[in-house]
Amino acid sequence: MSSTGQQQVDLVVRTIAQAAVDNEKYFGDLDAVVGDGDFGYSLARGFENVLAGWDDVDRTDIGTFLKKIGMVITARIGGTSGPIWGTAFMRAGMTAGATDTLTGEQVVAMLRAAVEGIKARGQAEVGDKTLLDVLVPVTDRLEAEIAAGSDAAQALAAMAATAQEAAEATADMVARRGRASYTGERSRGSVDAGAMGVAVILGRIDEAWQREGAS
Amino acid sequence: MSSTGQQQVDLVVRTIAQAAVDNEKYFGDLDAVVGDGDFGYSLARGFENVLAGWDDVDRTDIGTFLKKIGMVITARIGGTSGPIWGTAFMRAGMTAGATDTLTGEQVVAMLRAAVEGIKARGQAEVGDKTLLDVLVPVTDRLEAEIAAGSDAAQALAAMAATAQEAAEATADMVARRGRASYTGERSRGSVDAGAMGVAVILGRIDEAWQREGAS
Amino acid sequence: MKKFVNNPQQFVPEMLEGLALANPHSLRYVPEHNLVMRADSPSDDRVSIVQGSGSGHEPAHVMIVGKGMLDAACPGDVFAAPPMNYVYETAKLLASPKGVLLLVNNYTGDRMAFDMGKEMAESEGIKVEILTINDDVAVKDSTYTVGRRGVAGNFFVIKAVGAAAARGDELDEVIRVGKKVNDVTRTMGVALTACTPPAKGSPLFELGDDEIEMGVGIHGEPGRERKKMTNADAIVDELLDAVVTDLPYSSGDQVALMVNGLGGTPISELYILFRRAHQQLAERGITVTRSYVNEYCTSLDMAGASLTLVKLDEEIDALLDAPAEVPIRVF
Amino acid sequence: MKKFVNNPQQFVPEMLEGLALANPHSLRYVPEHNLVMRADSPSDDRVSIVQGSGSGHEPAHVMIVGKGMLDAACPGDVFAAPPMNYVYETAKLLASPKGVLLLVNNYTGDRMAFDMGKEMAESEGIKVEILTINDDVAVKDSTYTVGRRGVAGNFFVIKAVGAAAARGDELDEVIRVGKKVNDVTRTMGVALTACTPPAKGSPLFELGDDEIEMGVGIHGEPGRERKKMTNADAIVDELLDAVVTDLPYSSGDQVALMVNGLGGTPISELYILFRRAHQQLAERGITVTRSYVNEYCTSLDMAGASLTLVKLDEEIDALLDAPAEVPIRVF
Ligand SMILES: Nc1ncnc2c1ncn2[C@@H]1O[C@H](COP(=O)(O)OP(=O)(O)O)[C@@H](O)[C@H]1O
Ligand SMILES: Nc1ncnc2c1ncn2[C@@H]1O[C@H](COP(=O)(O)OP(=O)(O)O)[C@@H](O)[C@H]1O
Ligand SMILES: [Mg+2]
Ligand SMILES: [Mg+2]
Ligand SMILES: [Mg+2]
Ligand SMILES: [Mg+2]
Repeated sequence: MSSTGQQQVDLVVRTIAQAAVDNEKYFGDLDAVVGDGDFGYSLARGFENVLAGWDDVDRTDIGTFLKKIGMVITARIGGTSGPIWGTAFMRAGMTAGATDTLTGEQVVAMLRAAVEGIKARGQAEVGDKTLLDVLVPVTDRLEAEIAAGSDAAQALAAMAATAQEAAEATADMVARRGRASYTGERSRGSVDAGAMGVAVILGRIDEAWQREGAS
Repeated sequence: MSSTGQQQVDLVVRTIAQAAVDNEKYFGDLDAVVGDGDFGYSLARGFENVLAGWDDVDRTDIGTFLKKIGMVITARIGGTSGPIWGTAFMRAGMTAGATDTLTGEQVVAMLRAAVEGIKARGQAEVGDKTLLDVLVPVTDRLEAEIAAGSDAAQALAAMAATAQEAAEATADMVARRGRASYTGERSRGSVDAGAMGVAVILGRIDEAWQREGAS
Repeated sequence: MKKFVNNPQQFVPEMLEGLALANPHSLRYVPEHNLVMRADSPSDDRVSIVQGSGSGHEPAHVMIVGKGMLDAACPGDVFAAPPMNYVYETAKLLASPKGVLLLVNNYTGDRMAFDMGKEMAESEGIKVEILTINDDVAVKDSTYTVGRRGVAGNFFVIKAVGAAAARGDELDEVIRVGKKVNDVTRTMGVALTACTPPAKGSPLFELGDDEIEMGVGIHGEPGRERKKMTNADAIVDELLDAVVTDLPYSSGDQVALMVNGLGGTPISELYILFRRAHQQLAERGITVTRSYVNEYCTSLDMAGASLTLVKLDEEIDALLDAPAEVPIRVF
Repeated sequence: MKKFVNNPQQFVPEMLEGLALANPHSLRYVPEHNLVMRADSPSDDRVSIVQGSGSGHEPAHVMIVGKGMLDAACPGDVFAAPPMNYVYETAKLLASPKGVLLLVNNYTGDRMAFDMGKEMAESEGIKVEILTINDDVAVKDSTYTVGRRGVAGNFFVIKAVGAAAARGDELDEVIRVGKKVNDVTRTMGVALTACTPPAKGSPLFELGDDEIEMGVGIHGEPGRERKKMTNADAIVDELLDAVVTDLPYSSGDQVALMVNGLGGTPISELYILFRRAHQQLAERGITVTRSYVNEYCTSLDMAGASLTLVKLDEEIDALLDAPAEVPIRVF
């Protein structure tokens, strides 16, 4: 698997931000089912801020860049998503460190760090019906793809497919964390907003990569 | 025209009361168009009281009886209708006086007195789009029927027909009194609730009379 | 209809019973006459202030009975003036040697009931006067109609006469003060939705999803016109223009500004309206020195609001500033 | 959507701007951090009391900033906890040598933001503590969930800690008082209709014409179950039973009873609920000695209500009785 530079990191983060803005209504509707409907609004307002300050983000190295993005998110996004997503970006950045390129293995380590950060911040585990239920299988899948010798584009396509499946599988779970957990058994039957959000965003990254990632 | 006794007065007043109770919803809907929707409720609650105390009303003579009914109405009916309808009954009773029978001419005089009472109480005139726009033509019609030698049943049937026409004609008028007057030109196009109420009640009196009035 | 109601015919009595239970020391509830009064009224030293009107406008007026405001409220059923008997009994119960002032919003039914009740009370030697309130500019005054309606602005008249009565003013003086406030008070309202009277069980009128009723009455009476829904600022501008130009209020004036919710509009939105009104008044050189943002005179569950302006001078300002103690409170 | 709104994204800032314009002397509005604070806070002699939460619950909490209650409110967007930075900046602005107490309703997002904000403030030497409020009995507490939600009962915690801070109590003592009140406070709510968040523009959930959501959260979260609409008394009985049996409150207890409107329900209906609750408590031998009937903690324009009980002793009663002065007022 070839290595990834700042240009690709830019592509991925900008795609995440744009997907969050574009899906404001959809993500909000997902959260309205057993939550309070603000997931889309929160993400959109926060990532609008990321896009607005895009050119000025410190790009000394990939680690610094991701940490700065994490700080904007934490500062600007309210609700549960601000601390959760902010922590994820900051942990990923800390793990990347002062580097200009990332190997596949490094990306796996960054995702694992993000997952650990979210678990600590949210006191959540896999199976609690949160975005972790997509992030963890997606990271596992990336690891498997690397082991199988896939390139980045192949790995991303596989991850996007895994994410979609995993997000849909949250419909069978009972929420044990976050606002949805108050509804107990009634949370069963609908997908988790955060989990589906991650899957949708991964789909967009996959598309963007196939289009521009190799350049 | 034959004379009318307490039994017939009872029939007429009880029919009025029962019609008011039965038409609560209809009268309310009429008042909701440009008014505040409480005309049916007010009349129904007031005349329920009349029916509840029915057997105990002082029947020393027809005048006393009608005045007592007027007092119950005034005491119990709120809104504009309480004072208006109470006044009408009291004036009619005062005009009837201490008598056991009423001639057609006396009934005309009683209705004229009721009309004058309403005009004074409401500072209203014919043409202001109120119940006066039914009461006055109905009284005129009764006078004409008497002059033409009709009996009570014939007169009542004629009055009911006149009332219906007159009530429908209020749709073309602009309200100048009561709550509907605030809407000015917008009050045109719908019938006045009070006017239609009187027409409906007269229709019920007509029916009741044909059924039981002669007995 | 989804409302917290048991028997719609018991809507008003049950509400008053709840009010009495919540204020056991300060209020007295007289069920026979549908009456709520201060437990310590009447007083020989004070003109008694009574407000009558239909119900459905809560907190007006049963929830503003208390020190410095009303001695009694004499409510009718929902949207129906009280029957004359209630007025008469209220006047008797509140009779004070200094007199009873009956405040009446300008509606035909209310005026009739209070005129008749006053006559009956007077025939028993009770000193009673009536003050009519008519602050609604929505519908142009004309000789053909019964004059302007009384709406949320009556709060200011009540507050002022309540303060005047509390300091022991004579009836004439209390009336002078009340008239003075009424004369400088103007209001206009707008409905976003219709209200649902409990006994009717369905909305009083139909408003399309994109329609509003500009100049609506507090009983759901139609107003100036039905218009397309627009944003908060544009609605404020139209209300304010109607109100400001009516008195008119002009540059250099100091005013009280009230944004009154009609029952179904959350207070967050009322502050959005207040913001614009305050800004627009400043542009006209009119200074808001007293602010009122809450529900004062509602129309059941109607979503909507009204704007009221009161032109202030030192005398009115002091009366509005006087202390009061009423059931509608937060802590 | 028919609401008084301009740009939905400016809903909260415009509301806060209106609030500041209406209270020019007592409040300070800091737009950069979405913050409303007492103009005379912080004070060296007083623990600063801060409440944070999403917006959409007005008058909670921005409209109860004032003497004897909050020194500041730190709101997020509608239904969204404030971002951590707002919390941090608020703690800095309110820093007092006696400390800052952050009151947080028990929701994941709020707790995270306040934990992080607290850590950052502490790293700059500011004395900060957090007190979590969790009065909602609707959903059974279990190790699988994050614990009970904080809802309208937080008014009582705020009032008590506000009074304790006002008389100069130390931070530890203020926290003790707040915990004590939280421990004896229980609430449950019911929705008759869904609320409409301005940014969403449509109802947050669907409720049939004959359905109610029993145990609803103040963000429209589902509760215990969806039921058929019934009359006011039956609804009160169910809410009250859930609340009373939770602590439990028992015969001989003296309590404060709050009937809190959720935003779209008129106060007339709230008194109908209060009446029944008061009567039913009396049947259980529980005496209501303090009554609260109004909107305290709403869910935008949702029609519905919640019932809260607080078990009183002399200490709590005195704290609830202390004076206060806040923007949400009638005169
Ligand atoms: N404790 C938690 N740990 C991790 N993720 C969580 C937790 N609670 C909620 N989430 C995720 O956050 C999403 C909701 O985000 P958001 O709407 O911003 O939160 P809020 O409930 O504060 O409105 C959920 O769908 C879930 O994926
Ligand atoms: N000033 C008046 N004089 C005579 N009749 C009137 C007057 N005002 C209204 N009415 C009659 O009363 C009817 C409305 O009665 P009601 O609903 O009880 O009054 P309110 O407007 O007080 O709710 C009107 O339809 C009209 O026929
Ligand atoms: Mg959410
Ligand atoms: Mg009417
Ligand atoms: Mg009426
Ligand atoms: Mg939220």
